Amino acid sequence: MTKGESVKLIVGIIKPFKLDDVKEALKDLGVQGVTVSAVQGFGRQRGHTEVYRGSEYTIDFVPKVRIEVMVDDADVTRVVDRILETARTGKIGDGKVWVLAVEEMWRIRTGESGPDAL
Amino acid sequence: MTKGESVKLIVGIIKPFKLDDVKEALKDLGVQGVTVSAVQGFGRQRGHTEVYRGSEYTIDFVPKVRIEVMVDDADVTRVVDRILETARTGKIGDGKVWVLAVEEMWRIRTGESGPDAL
Amino acid sequence: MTKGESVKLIVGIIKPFKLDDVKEALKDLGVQGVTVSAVQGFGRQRGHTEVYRGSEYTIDFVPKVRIEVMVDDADVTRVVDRILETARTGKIGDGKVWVLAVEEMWRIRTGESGPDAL
Amino acid sequence: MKINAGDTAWVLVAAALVLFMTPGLSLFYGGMVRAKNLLAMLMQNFVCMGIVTVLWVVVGYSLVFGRAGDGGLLGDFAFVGMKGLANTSIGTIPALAFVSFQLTFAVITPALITGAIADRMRFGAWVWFVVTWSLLVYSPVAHWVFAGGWLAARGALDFAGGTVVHVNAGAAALPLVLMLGRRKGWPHEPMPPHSLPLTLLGTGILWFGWFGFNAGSALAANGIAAQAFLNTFVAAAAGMLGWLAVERIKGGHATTLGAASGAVAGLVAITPCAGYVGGLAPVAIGAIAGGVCFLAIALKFKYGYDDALDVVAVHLVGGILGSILLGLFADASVNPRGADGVLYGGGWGLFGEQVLAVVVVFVFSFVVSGAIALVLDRVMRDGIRVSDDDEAIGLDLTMHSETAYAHERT
Amino acid sequence: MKINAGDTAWVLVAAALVLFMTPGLSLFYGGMVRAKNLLAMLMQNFVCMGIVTVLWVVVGYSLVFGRAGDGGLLGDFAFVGMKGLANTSIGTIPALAFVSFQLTFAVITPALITGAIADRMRFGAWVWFVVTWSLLVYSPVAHWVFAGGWLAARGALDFAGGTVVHVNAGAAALPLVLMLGRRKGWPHEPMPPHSLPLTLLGTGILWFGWFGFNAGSALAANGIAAQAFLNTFVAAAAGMLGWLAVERIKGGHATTLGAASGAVAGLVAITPCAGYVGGLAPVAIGAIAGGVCFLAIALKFKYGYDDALDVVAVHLVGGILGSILLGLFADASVNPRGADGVLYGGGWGLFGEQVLAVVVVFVFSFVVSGAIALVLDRVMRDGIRVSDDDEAIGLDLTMHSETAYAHERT
Amino acid sequence: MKINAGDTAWVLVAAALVLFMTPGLSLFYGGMVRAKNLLAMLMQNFVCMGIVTVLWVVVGYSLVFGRAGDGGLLGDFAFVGMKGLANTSIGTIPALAFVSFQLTFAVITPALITGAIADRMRFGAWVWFVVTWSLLVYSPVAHWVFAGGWLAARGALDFAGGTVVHVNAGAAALPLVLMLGRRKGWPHEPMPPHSLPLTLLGTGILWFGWFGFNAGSALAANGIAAQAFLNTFVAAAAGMLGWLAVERIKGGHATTLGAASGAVAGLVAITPCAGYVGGLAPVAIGAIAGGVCFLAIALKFKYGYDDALDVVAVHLVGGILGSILLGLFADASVNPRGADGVLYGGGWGLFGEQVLAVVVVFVFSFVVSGAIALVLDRVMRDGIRVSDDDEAIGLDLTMHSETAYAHERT
Ligand SMILES: Nc1ncnc2c1ncn2[C@@H]1O[C@H](COP(=O)(O)OP(=O)(O)O)[C@@H](O)[C@H]1O
Ligand SMILES: Nc1ncnc2c1ncn2[C@@H]1O[C@H](COP(=O)(O)OP(=O)(O)O)[C@@H](O)[C@H]1O
Ligand SMILES: Nc1ncnc2c1ncn2[C@@H]1O[C@H](COP(=O)(O)OP(=O)(O)O)[C@@H](O)[C@H]1O
Repeated sequence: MTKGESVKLIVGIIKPFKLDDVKEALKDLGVQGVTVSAVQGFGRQRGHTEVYRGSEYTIDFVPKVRIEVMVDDADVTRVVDRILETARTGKIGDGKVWVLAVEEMWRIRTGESGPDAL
Repeated sequence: MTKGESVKLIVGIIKPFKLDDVKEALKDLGVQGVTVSAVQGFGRQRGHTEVYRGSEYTIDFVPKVRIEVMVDDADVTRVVDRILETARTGKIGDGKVWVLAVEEMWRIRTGESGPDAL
Repeated sequence: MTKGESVKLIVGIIKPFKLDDVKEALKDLGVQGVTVSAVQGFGRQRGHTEVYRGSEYTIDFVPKVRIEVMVDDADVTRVVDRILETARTGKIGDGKVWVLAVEEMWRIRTGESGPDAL
Repeated sequence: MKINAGDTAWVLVAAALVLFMTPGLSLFYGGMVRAKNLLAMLMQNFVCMGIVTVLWVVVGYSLVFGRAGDGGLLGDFAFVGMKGLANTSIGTIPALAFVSFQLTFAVITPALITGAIADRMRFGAWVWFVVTWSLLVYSPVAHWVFAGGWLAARGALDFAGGTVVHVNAGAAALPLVLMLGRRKGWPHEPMPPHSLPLTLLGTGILWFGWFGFNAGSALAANGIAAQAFLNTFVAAAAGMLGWLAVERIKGGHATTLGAASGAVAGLVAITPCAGYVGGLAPVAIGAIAGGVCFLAIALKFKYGYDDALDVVAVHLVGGILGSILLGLFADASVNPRGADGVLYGGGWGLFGEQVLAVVVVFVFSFVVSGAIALVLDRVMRDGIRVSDDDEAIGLDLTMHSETAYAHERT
Repeated sequence: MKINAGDTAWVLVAAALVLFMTPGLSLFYGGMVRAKNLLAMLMQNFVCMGIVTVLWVVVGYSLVFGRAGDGGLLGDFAFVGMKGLANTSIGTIPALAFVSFQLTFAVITPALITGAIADRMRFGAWVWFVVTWSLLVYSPVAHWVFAGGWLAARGALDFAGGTVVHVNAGAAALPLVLMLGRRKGWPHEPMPPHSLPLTLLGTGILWFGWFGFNAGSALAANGIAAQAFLNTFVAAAAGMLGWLAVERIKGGHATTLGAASGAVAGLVAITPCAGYVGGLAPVAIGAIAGGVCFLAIALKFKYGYDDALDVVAVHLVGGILGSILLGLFADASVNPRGADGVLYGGGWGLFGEQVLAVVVVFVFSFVVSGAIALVLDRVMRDGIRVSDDDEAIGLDLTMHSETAYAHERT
Repeated sequence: MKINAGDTAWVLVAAALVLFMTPGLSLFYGGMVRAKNLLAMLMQNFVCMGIVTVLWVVVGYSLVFGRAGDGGLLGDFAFVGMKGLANTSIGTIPALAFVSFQLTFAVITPALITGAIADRMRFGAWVWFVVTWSLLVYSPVAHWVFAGGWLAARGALDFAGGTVVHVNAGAAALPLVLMLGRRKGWPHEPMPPHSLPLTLLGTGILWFGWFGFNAGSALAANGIAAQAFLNTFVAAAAGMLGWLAVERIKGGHATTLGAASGAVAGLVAITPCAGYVGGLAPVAIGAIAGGVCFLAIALKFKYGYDDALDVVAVHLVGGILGSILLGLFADASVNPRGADGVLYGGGWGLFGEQVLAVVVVFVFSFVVSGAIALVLDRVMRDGIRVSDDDEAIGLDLTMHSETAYAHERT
């Protein structure tokens, strides 16, 4: 990966079964790390219906995975494109990606900061 | 919802049993999506005590729900106000809401970016 | 804690068993609250291998804890330093800390905003 | 009569099997509640194993089986503290084997009620309810039917507790449900089962234990026991298929919870009949119970009472069905101590007695249980229902200071 | 013969124990699948308890045990609807106790197959498969071996179902697996067990129930039952140790799932032998089964069939092993109704019959089961396999509209 | 003596019930540990079912029951490999039924220890500990008490294992706990149970199985068995109530874990007494045990030993209590093979023997168990305790390469 001035945080909400593909794609790109969590999404994609002793009820939320990737400023486009590509199924509910500016960052182990901390 | 220039990320930490109300309120406002996760909060609100074979121990963390809502710049106030309103019980531990600037965002399914991606 | 103009969001990814130490350290510093969630990390630290009826498979992700702390601008350095200090084991996988600018924040219970909402 | 080791072995095993049903029941119910109320549900059941057992050896057994065969209303104090029972026999088994076997019924009957009152009754109130109910409701009803009391003397049949256990528990659940009121959020807010595997495990244990419940009620390891065993087996199966069929037709899906519930409905309905019917009767009884109990769930929505886990639809309705269907299907050629029902040329006599027994037990249990609940609600400082806050937080934490699941981070 | 209460008590208990094995099996398997397919697994097992039971009293029992001892191919309709069985006896026990005991075997045999087809068979297709298979495969095979049909008449021994249950189920699993095809992602994507505690609980229930399975097959509470009981106990233990030893040597770790699997492998292998071997033979049989079944798992990777939870490696291979090892270890001094195997001076006669029985049951079950699956796949609108989308979402939601776990937020 | 089918049926069932207790125990304990150590706990228990069983038929049974009734110190090698036992009887049951029943005690006794050493003992070290302990500690102690060895000959009573099982296991736990040292973080860091439903399920299984444990020890289906059955039932109940009462008074809450623990404490204490006391004695014994065992938990905090799941407080203290209370409550009119305790006019003779038996078993087990642990710690390359890193990661992953729960995302 390139070495720029500052660090950006890319956040993606994706379909859970795409996680492995996205992770492998990011590895291939040389991204050093990813942080992942299980979330529930609500959006255009409908939830599902369950039945409980004759009563139907709707579960509005759909399980999604949230990924956070810190990257060097210079790599943002490449990384975002790759996520957009690998996480896409073309069906409703594929999710979102967004980028936030990071003011400063550190690696806990060494105390390094800025892009060196990646 | 209105269509502005840029996108903001509203994050809220709320009481879990308020989630449904907040979700419905946001739906009513025309918000297109929400991402939710289960978190543990620590703050002014005290945790609770559990008993295990005669020993008491304190659980400091209180279950909370974290919501993320991406909205058009122009809608931030309306959405935040609505969250503040519906999530409020008036008792300690109601939580926080904050707004972050989003540099760019995309819809994975279509590749659209900016407010169109909402 | 001091009272400045604006609020920053400090995010940390740490080793789960360090959570208690970090929480206590932040309490000592006078930080009013923390929000915590369970996440999975992927990075330099290797995952582990499991065995299932004679087949080995690798679990890439390592359990981590994500903490979010909102602090007054003026306190960022002190808080970050303290997190870096208490979360460090010196071994690979200690995690990251980063700081984001918060545009505005509110306390739900009272509607207060800005550093007063902390 | 001389003690028969085979009969004794069977009744002891049956007692163990029925005792095991109460933990099974607690899991069956526990899987259906929300995780925050799981321990409270388990506890309400386990505490029956504690309270009723001690009461039983002190006085309960005597209240039921004192003056057995008197055609009367209640036992006496002849056997208080197990006086004079050691080393004696009842039929071909030791008296204490009989005491243990009957005790398991006394334990599980109030435990059945917990499904109705889930998620909102104070633990202390439940404890006192069990104590009182055991003495004031279970003891007389069991005397009437199991100990040769007045209903048995009239000719009502109840092989293993259709009236004493199921109608009785179901009828007691109703006033409690009405007095406690609805769970916050019911019926508009969905309260789905938090762990169906627990419920299925509970179903397996219940089915397993029910063999002891029904076939053990023969009090001997003989042909009647074998008949009761097979009937139990078949009715559970037919109940499952009956429920699934109706569920599938009405809602489009055959659910796992439906399979479990249907099996239990079949088991409930066969309980009074187990040693008195034969051939394919258990197929009919089980299938009818499975279908009807499923449909009976609609009642609570119609009438607006929050019978949380459908004790009324399954135990009350199933118990009534079984008790009354026995008036049709009873076959004296299967068991000479039984009688012939309508379909076997016995006329409507038995049927009438069955209806009478059901009505009497229903009314008595409903009224006295309601009265007990009313008194407790007055007498106890905080009443019988938990506070709104406690209900929102969950009973596990607020009643027992515990959390069911703590799959930790580290 | 007069009914013996002790024998009756034992067979009734044994029947209850074996019935309990099916829920146990569902948990054993259920723990190994992914959480999204758990309920579907439980349901495939529980529904066997529903379907096979009703079929059995209607016609299945008669198809197996009609014309018992005829040395022939199939029973008749003599006992349809349990005709003429009430209040009669078989040996020293009530006929209906025998009916119930045998029923439990008929229930669990198809249930064993569910481990192979996990995660991808449509529920409706499974229901029809069970109905058909029960009648067309289980009934004849059980007649040949358990009801004095032609294999038994030739001298093949099978104390409790090595061929009828395990080879039979394992052989049926194979064509189903081949026709269903692999689960999406198999074998490159790991599909680890979602809850090993469930699997261990299931193992405990299976071990417990297997005492009824094997020792109950003596149909009396006598020395043979005691021998079968102890052999079962020991073979399970030796199977566990055998599996763990080989696993440890080959892979460096002794796993919990290995302990569970090894115990089951030992139990499978001792099944045909239980009442015919003595001394330390169960140690040998169990240990061999534990080690060999572990190694047999490699076959599915080698030949590329997705036998999801290793029904072939454990039940087919274990069943074959046990049936054939009986040809070596059988000891007529333990049980005069048995025979002497090669190691006890009986020559190769028994061994040959055992091999023949295994081959015949394997071929018959494989062919007919495959044919049934083929026909169902044609006849049923959506075939026997779920759609790709349904598989990805999981069978719990798509087949049953349910979710196994809902540990909620509040 | 001629084999009695009823007695045989009962002892076989009892053996199955007791075997089932070990998986039950593993769940009881497993629910209380943290999720990362669950499988290791289950495995430590299951492996006892493997190891002890094979050892038992090879040599263990002979070491215990060889030279039975000799008033001596240890058996011999007469029954090695089950030599000469097939088709013989002991009392009214087949010898092999007795072998199986006694085996289940030999299995569960070391398994009880696992609760004390939870979360930090290497699996390999545990395996070797079980092998050695079974031969060097269990065999002699069981001979002394169960096989007419010197303690029995002096007149000490132990109906079902108060000394042999509970004092023995509790006394063995203590030196292990001392040598292993505390779990990292104990006692300041809370280590709450990860799944109380598992613990409650385990409690249900234990209670169920304990009927076999105690009432099976009558070795016949007779009045003594019935008395032991009822006593077991009642003491469990009273233990629950006793524990809950003291817990409630001292801490303000009646917990689910308290109900479970109290029931187990009552069961432990009634074990030596089960067939020797009557009337309301089990209420007293159970309630005392419940209260005292709860209070005994404080000892580990006072003296700083990390008995993780309170094996000392429940099994050692409960076992001592039961054995000694028998000196007060024994009633020869209940069982002529018993004796009269202090309260029944028998004077202090029995009481003295009970105290002696407790002291002897405690000292012997403590010393020899400690010596075994010491030797293992020296001899084994990595000692008996896991490394700090392995402890932090959890034993499931580091000992067995497995994870208990994998409720996946998809
Ligand atoms: N405005 C939003 N704010 C936060 N998260 C959103 C928003 N809109 C969608 N999401 C997240 O993205 C997921 C997919 O969105 P959805 O509208 O269903 O489909 P698509 O992105 O294909 O239009 C949602 O489940 C939710 O987690
Ligand atoms: N400074 C903070 N940083 C991050 N999260 C916070 C902060 N303060 C509070 N929170 C979150 O908000 C929740 C509620 O805060 P608390 O102080 O208990 O009550 P209130 O917001 O009503 O004053 C906490 O549980 C925590 O999740
Ligand atoms: N680029 C990144 N973006 C997001 N999270 C990261 C990134 N790199 C590391 N992480 C998080 O930090 C954790 C520790 O990182 P790792 O590379 O293993 O060790 P270290 O921080 O000591 O170099 C990871 O498990 C992951 O959760």
